[in-house]
Amino acid sequence: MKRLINQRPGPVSTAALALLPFVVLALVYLLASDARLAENPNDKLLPSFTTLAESFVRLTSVPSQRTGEILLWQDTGASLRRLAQGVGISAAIGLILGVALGAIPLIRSGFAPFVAVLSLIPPMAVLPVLFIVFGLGEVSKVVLIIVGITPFIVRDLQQRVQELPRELIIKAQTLGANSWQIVLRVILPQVVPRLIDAVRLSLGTAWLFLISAEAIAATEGLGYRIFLVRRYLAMDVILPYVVWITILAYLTDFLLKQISRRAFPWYHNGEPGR
Amino acid sequence: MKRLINQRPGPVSTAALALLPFVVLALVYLLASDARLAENPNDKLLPSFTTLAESFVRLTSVPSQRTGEILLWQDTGASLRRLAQGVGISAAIGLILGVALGAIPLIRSGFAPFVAVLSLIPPMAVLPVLFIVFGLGEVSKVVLIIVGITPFIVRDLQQRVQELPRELIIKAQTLGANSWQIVLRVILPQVVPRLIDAVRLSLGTAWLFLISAEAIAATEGLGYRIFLVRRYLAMDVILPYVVWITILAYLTDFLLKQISRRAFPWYHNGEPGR
Amino acid sequence: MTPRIRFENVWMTYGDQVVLERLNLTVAPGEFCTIVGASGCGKTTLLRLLLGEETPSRGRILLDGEPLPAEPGPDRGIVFQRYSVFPHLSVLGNVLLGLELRAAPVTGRLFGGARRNARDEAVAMLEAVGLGQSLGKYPTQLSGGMQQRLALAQSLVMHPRILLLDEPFGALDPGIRRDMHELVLRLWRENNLTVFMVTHDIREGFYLGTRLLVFDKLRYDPDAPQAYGAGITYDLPIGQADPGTLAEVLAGGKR
Amino acid sequence: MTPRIRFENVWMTYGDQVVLERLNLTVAPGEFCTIVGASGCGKTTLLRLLLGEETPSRGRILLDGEPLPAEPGPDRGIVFQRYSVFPHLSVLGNVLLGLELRAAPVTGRLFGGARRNARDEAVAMLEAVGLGQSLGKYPTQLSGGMQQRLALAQSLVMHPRILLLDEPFGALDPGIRRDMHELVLRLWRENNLTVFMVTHDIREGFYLGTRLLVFDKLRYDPDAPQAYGAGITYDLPIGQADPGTLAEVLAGGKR
Amino acid sequence: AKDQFRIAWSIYVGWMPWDYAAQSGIVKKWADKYGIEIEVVQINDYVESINQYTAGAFDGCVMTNMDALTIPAAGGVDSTALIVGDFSNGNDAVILRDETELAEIADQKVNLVELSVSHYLLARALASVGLTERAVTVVNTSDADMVSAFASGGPTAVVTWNPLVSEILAMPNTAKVFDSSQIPGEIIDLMVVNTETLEANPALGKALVGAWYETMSIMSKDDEAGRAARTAMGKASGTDLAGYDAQLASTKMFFEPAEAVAFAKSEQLPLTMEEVASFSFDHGLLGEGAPNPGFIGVAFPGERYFGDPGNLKLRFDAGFMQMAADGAL
Ligand SMILES: Nc1ncnc2c1ncn2[C@@H]1O[C@H](COP(=O)(O)OP(=O)(O)OP(=O)(O)O)[C@@H](O)[C@H]1O
Ligand SMILES: Nc1ncnc2c1ncn2[C@@H]1O[C@H](COP(=O)(O)OP(=O)(O)OP(=O)(O)O)[C@@H](O)[C@H]1O
Ligand SMILES: [Mg+2]
Ligand SMILES: [Mg+2]
Repeated sequence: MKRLINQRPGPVSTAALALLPFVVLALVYLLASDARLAENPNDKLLPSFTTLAESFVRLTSVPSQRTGEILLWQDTGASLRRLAQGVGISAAIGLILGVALGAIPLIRSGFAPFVAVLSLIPPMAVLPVLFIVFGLGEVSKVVLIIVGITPFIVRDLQQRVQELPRELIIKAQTLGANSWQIVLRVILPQVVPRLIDAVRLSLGTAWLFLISAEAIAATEGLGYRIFLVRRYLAMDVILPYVVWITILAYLTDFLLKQISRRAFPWYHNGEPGR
Repeated sequence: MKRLINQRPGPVSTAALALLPFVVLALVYLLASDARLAENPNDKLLPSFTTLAESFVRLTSVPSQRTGEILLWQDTGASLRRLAQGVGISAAIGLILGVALGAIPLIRSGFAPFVAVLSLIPPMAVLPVLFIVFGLGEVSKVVLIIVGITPFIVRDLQQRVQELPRELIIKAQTLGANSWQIVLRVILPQVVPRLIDAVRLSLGTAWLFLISAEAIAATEGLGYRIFLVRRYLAMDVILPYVVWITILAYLTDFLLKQISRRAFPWYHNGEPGR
Repeated sequence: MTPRIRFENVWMTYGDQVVLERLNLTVAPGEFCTIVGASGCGKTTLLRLLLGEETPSRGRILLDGEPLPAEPGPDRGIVFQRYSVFPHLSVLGNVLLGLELRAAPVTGRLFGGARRNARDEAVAMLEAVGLGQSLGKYPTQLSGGMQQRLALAQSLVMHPRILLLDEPFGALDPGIRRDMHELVLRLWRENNLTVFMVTHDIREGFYLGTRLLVFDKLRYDPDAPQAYGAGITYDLPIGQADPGTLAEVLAGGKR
Repeated sequence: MTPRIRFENVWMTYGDQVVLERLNLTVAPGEFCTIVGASGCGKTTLLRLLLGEETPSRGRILLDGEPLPAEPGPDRGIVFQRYSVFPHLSVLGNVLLGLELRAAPVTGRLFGGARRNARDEAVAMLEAVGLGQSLGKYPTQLSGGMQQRLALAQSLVMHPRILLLDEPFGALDPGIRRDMHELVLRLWRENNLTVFMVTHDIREGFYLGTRLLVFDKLRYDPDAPQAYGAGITYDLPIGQADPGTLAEVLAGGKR
Repeated sequence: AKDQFRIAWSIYVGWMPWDYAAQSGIVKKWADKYGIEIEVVQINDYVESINQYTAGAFDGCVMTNMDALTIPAAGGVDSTALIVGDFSNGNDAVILRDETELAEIADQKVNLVELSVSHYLLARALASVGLTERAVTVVNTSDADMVSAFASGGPTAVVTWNPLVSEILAMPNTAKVFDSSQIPGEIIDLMVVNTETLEANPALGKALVGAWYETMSIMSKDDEAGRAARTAMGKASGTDLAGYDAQLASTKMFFEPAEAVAFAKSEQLPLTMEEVASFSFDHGLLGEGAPNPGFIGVAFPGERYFGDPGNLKLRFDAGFMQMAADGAL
């Protein structure tokens, strides 16, 4: 019998093992829902699977009266657009600032403490100021995502840049690289897959801020819909939306992972940075 | 002239450089505040520094009518208690699950996808479900923090465990270690400083969830106060609170860093894991 | 006598790259095999097979007549080219670890008298490898060579039946290296160790071993260098090798 | 003639640990200094001083009569013990990098004909070190020895005036090692290189160098092993060393 | 004078007509008529919309009479209540679990949005049975989470508004023990605009009032168009026609401008504002510098005032509604 630490399940048992917790979760929900519905058939908190399915069909097939579009797709489109913009801009800022802070000691001395302090300010608490500065349109939603995740990405990337073996930076200098070339040809390409890691880690937070932003000012979007129906405790709408958001988040994460695998085989081949 | 990348400021210029962005920020605020107050002396959005100072003195010296306690300390106590409980429990869960997932392939196959999916569910969207399970009291606030940051810590630690050089695990086996001993003597001690890193990274999110939790149902706490006085745009209260939260967050972060430095000199001496 | 180790027609491939092919080898208990071969020809891979860390793509490996356990164990000690010591443990802690793991299956730690005894044993071993002055240091504070010596002490203190060494002396200076040679030879003799040692110094191989294994490609296709793997091209019981063979082996290293 | 390198009473300390002390050394252009010494005595530290990566705690270092630039530059090439190659670049990309950096200060990349020329140069160098078959591989796919050869090619293609080698051949097998010796010697002669090479193989030191530097502690306090640093105990213009000295040096390596 | 204006509204039964008016082009029609542009912006967070208005990001915003006093007026932004749209007539309520008498609320924890009209309603309710706020513990609970909080089983007493009230009352063992119909005319929903802007641009007032009352006349009718309008309003607020009509039933809408004018000119309004001001003062809502409830002056039609006439920051103006009543728009 191999040590537990050396036991690797085959592909079939891997799949079975991976499914197990989901099946258990579904069962627990079913039991809890049944119990509540048995007590009060009008209970809205944990709707039955049939109700959920009906509601899902309705959300994905009946067009909205206001715009003629199907609600779920319309909301998804709006939310994904905002998310992509927010995360994209955050990643760009994160890459630039992270590399600058990590690579250049002068910039690090000047801005690392500031970024560290900024990253600790809870964005929710300064919302009014943010909205005044950025208005309440599409911009403000994207900005909230940016404010929410950029400090993390910046600090993470700064850390990763500083973790690059010092030898590589010296080696580049002995090959005649100036500071700009070191950043361009040594640091940047090694840091991009790490940026993808950082983005993947911060996607959850990005969704959180997106949903919060949409709850404050929006007329469409997944977070807006949840906010709208929450006051009626319409869990038959909220739960499918939550599942859908989770699926979207999962797909985004998966996609990023695959892109990283394809584009940076050297990073995923063995351990990073060696 | 040295390459930019090799230029390191001395201790005095480091301090000066670090202060610079803060001074600039303060100046920008001063100008903006003056401009608004010149137009409307009662403007509440950007109070003058004098107003802020007065308000701060009042918050830290005048006991509340309701409880006889000084508001700021009372709120701070309540919030820090919740934060400590939430982060503490998250760290414990994160350590146990992260090590289990990272070290034991069978557990990883079974739970890694589940944890990955869980970490993608936006906690705010499933609040109602949390309420039923955990009620509306102190527990639910702590739970919201846990739900908010544990998935990140777990996944981060899992990653860190998997990043430990395979050679070390093999070496331990050639020293006769069983799986439990490998976890206890090889993986755990190497992962604890990385846990501190993960906790530091997630403190910002923890504050976010704490403030959100206190905005939902509470009678004291820093987040409660901010959301309460937001009702009359009392930025003279909100801003000192935000600064205070930032200071608290910074101190916590600093404290954790120092503890890690003291307790794990080998981790901070050169690069990790070599 | 049952051979300690027996390779039966072992192949090892990574994807479509054949690293080792048609490996047949029988090693009796107490033999000291030194392994030389071109860089990248699969010497480390051979050790990983012996560890049980990798499983042969074809064929099988027997240990004392039984199939080799498919995972590393305390009967086979190893010193890697790198990452052989635990960064979170002091020099003393690194050597103590194995003794503690053996004696305390649950806590993995020793206390009181048992710890003092283990400590004495560990210190003696550390003094033997010349690290008696650095008991409290952490590996990051040691030079590369000192780390390798520490790794060796860590393995030797466990008295394994088989000792696998992957260029353990590559980073040591001649003086220390000679001390280490004596140490390894003494422990090999005292404990009836079976040693597999990869080295790049063919003289070291001749001096230490009872048997020298030379690895090289058995066939070679210039258009598809990955298509064929390495095998044993010379298997010399040392002492019986005539000077001509030595010269041939030395020349054969150059391809 | 102005010496290429001159150490004037150089001390190097880390905290309260003295690593090097009272170092005085003058090296003429074109000398090939091999450096041996006990593990951990500060050989790598010496190279880091020469690189400009570390500044002496006391004393100064002159390059061609001028104070040594306080940072690495293209006039001093280096091959480290490890982390010498860029993991994100293919074998070819690693060698091409220096050529691209030199020719394209802003983009750091070459295109078209310039790139083809650079590529040819890089491929020639890679073939010289025996990596002509692995142009497209990434370093993680190479064995340790192959990585070192790549690092060497990467430095040599830049034709530095001073070449610093930190045990570059420690992980190579004898055949390849001999080829590398020839390559380094040829480039040394052709380009009037000044070489500093750390090695653990004193014979290699004698074979390659024009001058052998032996590092060891000048004084020693058993109660405070950190209190005193190493210095040059032997400085042998090779060829003039009588056999007695060689024997003494070989014995002196053992402390 | 400028010709581009932004007004903010948030989802609530009495303000849904703004959405309909904007979506159906009524606002645009009236804005065109007076040669201006009006952008109608939906903001989901009610408090945020008022804060934005107070900070100057909007020229007008919907809010209750109490919030108009405590946020923009207390923040020094001179504001005019341009339209008195309705008052809550049962839309806000105190609900108890397992009890049916208001007096039983003593010693309970009461979940509500602190410092909002719910809080005011609670104070008025307690006063009606001879209790004060000291008798209960107020737990600040966000409106978005009120229903699920109550559904979780913990809270035993809540004060909130519709549609949350009907959702909570639909749960078993709940009882409405006090509602705003017992203090009629005290919780008023307004369209508030910046006084300076309004004085400089009377066209804004005319266009808004014109659009509002055209919408009123459509939705008040029980014909095809009226039902369609109310259905749209219901959908936009997350419910349907029936749900929306139920909410309307407990709201006293002033469908006719004349009714609103009469209400603004009534004797009751100054008394109500006095009550609200003293509640706000007691809870520190008028700011730390406020020495008494009358610190902020409120003006009413007919040269009537409450509080400090030297510090007039909130003005009830019946002039534009009068024009609508006179058909002069
Ligand atoms: N995990 C792996 N995946 C793919 N190829 C590998 C892997 N490990 C090793 N190889 C390949 O197998 C071959 C043999 O590698 P190995 O490390 O055994 O060589 P070696 O003889 O130890 O070389 P050196 O003397 O330089 O250490 C190399 O060509 C290497 O590229
Ligand atoms: N950054 C550092 N901080 C503190 N001590 C250091 C540092 N770098 C090296 N040392 C110490 O300096 C001494 C010399 O180290 P160095 O790496 O130069 O030795 P070396 O001669 O190259 O050894 P080896 O032959 O094993 O590579 C060692 O005792 C080491 O512990
Ligand atoms: Mg090897
Ligand atoms: Mg060294």
